[in-house]
Amino acid sequence: MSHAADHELDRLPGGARAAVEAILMVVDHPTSTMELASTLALPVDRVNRILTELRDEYDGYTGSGPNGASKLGEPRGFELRNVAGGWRIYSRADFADYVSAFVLDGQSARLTSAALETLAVIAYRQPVSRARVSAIRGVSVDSVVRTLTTRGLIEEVGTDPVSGSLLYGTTAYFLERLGVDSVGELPQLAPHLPGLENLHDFDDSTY
Amino acid sequence: MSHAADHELDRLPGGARAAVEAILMVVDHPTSTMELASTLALPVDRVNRILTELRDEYDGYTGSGPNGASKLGEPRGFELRNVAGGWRIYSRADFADYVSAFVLDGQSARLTSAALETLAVIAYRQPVSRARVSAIRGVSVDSVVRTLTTRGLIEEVGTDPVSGSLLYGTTAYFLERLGVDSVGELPQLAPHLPGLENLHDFDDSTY
Amino acid sequence: MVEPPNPDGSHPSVDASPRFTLALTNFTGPFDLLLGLISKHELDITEVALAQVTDDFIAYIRNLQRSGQEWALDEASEFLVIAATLLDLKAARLLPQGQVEDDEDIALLEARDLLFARLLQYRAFKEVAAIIDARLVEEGDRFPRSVTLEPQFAALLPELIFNYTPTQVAELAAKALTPREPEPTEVGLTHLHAPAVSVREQAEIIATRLQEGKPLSFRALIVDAASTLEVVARFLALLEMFRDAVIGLEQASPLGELTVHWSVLNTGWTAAAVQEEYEPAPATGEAQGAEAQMADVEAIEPERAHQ
Repeated sequence: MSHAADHELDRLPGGARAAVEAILMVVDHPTSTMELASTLALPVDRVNRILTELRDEYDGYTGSGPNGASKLGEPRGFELRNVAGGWRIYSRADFADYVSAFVLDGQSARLTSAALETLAVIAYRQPVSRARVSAIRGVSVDSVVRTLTTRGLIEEVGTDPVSGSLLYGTTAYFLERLGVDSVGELPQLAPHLPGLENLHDFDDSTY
Repeated sequence: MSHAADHELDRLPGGARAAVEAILMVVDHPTSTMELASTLALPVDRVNRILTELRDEYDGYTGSGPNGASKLGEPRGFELRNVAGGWRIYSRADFADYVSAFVLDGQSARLTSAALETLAVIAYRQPVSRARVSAIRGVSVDSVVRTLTTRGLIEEVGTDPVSGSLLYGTTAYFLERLGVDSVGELPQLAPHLPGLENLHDFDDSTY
Repeated sequence: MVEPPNPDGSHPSVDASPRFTLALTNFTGPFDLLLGLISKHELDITEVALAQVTDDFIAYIRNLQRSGQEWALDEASEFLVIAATLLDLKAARLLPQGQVEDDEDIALLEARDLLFARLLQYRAFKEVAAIIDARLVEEGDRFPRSVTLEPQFAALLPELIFNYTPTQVAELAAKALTPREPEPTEVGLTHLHAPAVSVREQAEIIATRLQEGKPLSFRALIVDAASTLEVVARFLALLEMFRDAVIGLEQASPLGELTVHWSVLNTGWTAAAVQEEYEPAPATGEAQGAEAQMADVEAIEPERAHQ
């Protein structure tokens, strides 16, 4: 598909910045800088700069100063966030009480502690079999795994080549619900395992 | 639901204006001034003023002058339009080419098997909520329901009186594509489909 | 912003009533219960704590039994395994402190370390679960823009290829609506750290050794057993072999050394006669789980150095 060169874009009212906004209006999942850059035929770093500036502007900052943003205006009622590998527009959390009245399919009910613990083990040990999660939690996790799958927070990601058991991992939706860009942004597990931080042979990267 | 009086709203960052934006940014259907006013517990004329100012601001005017707007900034990539008795945010028409390119990118002419199976379940269980279809299929169906809606095969047909979740049903277009006149003409499911009578076990409220 | 877990590692939502009441549904597993009890007594996770909460733990299980709750076998067995370990630890503390020489002492130390390791690991996951919960709640206040595609864009989508018949739709619906095969119930043998052990194989091992002619003590016969389960299997094998008069048993005094000798009368015996009904072999997935679990424990094994 051949796109307008960026000077064409610049001739439109609002330019590249407004074009990025226009696309953000129709996305239904976090959209990567790459996708935006390729649709708009703009360099990735320019799109990245636009996205960061928009985010700051919506938050009530300007991105104009050489030393970063300075507080200027009032925040907008929405925010632009970089989550689950892409950018997406959300209503600002301050207005949740008002917005929820208009969102018919509201956020689903809170997870039980059994479901949360199972989700945590899967998040940090993925890809992981149900049997292994059970071993860590000390109880069967079959029904909880089913609930988490139904709610789209985890999914089957393969089978163990040795045992043939199904392996589970977290979904992009999980990252989005958590407001993080990737699993790497989850809080470190190591500090919660006392006495381990001093050990040289302990491989942090597995957590 | 009892809402904060408008002075409470004014204490939130961005105030009443941001509250209106927050709602408009996530609602799918055009929203009337009345609905906004009653949810926000603001006078209708104040909401009307905010809406007009936002529209002008998005269009690149400011609404600050006493004698109407004066051209100032650049337009945003989105616009606020008053259509069908309500207000809704759309991507700005100037960027339709880019938005189209983005929307078409990677679109397939075929439904995935997940989408087909979801469609079949909705056809036989309508009106039905996404949560229930998820429970039946064992995976989250949010994104395929969106695809099916966009494709005009299913539509929202109401809300569940208990849970408040949206209920979906098939469209006339679906029947037409299938070559039948009504849902009643769909073949009977095997009457002895094992365990079908237990389907009510999928309790929506647990999801 | 993120609500930190309590210093003792318990989940903030764990019942905070001043006295421990045996609420039957509060805990999501034996580790959860144990952590709850330890924090209830304002103890750190130590051997002392484990010994002290044993009675509460047992009381909880008794209460569950009395209440006649339909209790999943795997959960119950995990509770029981831990209760047994706790009892051992408590008993060991009540006895005069002796030298650590005995195999049983070593086994006890290993059981204790394993329990510590698993408990600490579980607590770590519980803590991050609380952080995840707080994040999910916080993020739940943000609603993503997710609107129907504007009609002019929807109209641009490639014409849908949709050539299905009503019968095909019915078949798809029937397939989806048929309750799935119940997923294999994992009877949670994982916590037994139990690879499948064959009584028949163990009988063969015993027979080979005894047929060399020299009587052997039971202790000698199990000295190389890799796990408790193997000890049990060898014991079961001995009982079978004794019944079939393949072996003879001698015990000089009650609780004394048990000596086993091969019975010369039985030359035609083969291990095939031994019943295997003791151990439904765990599915491979479960065996795998046990291994994986051991791997988990190894990862935090160095904790021992700090005990």
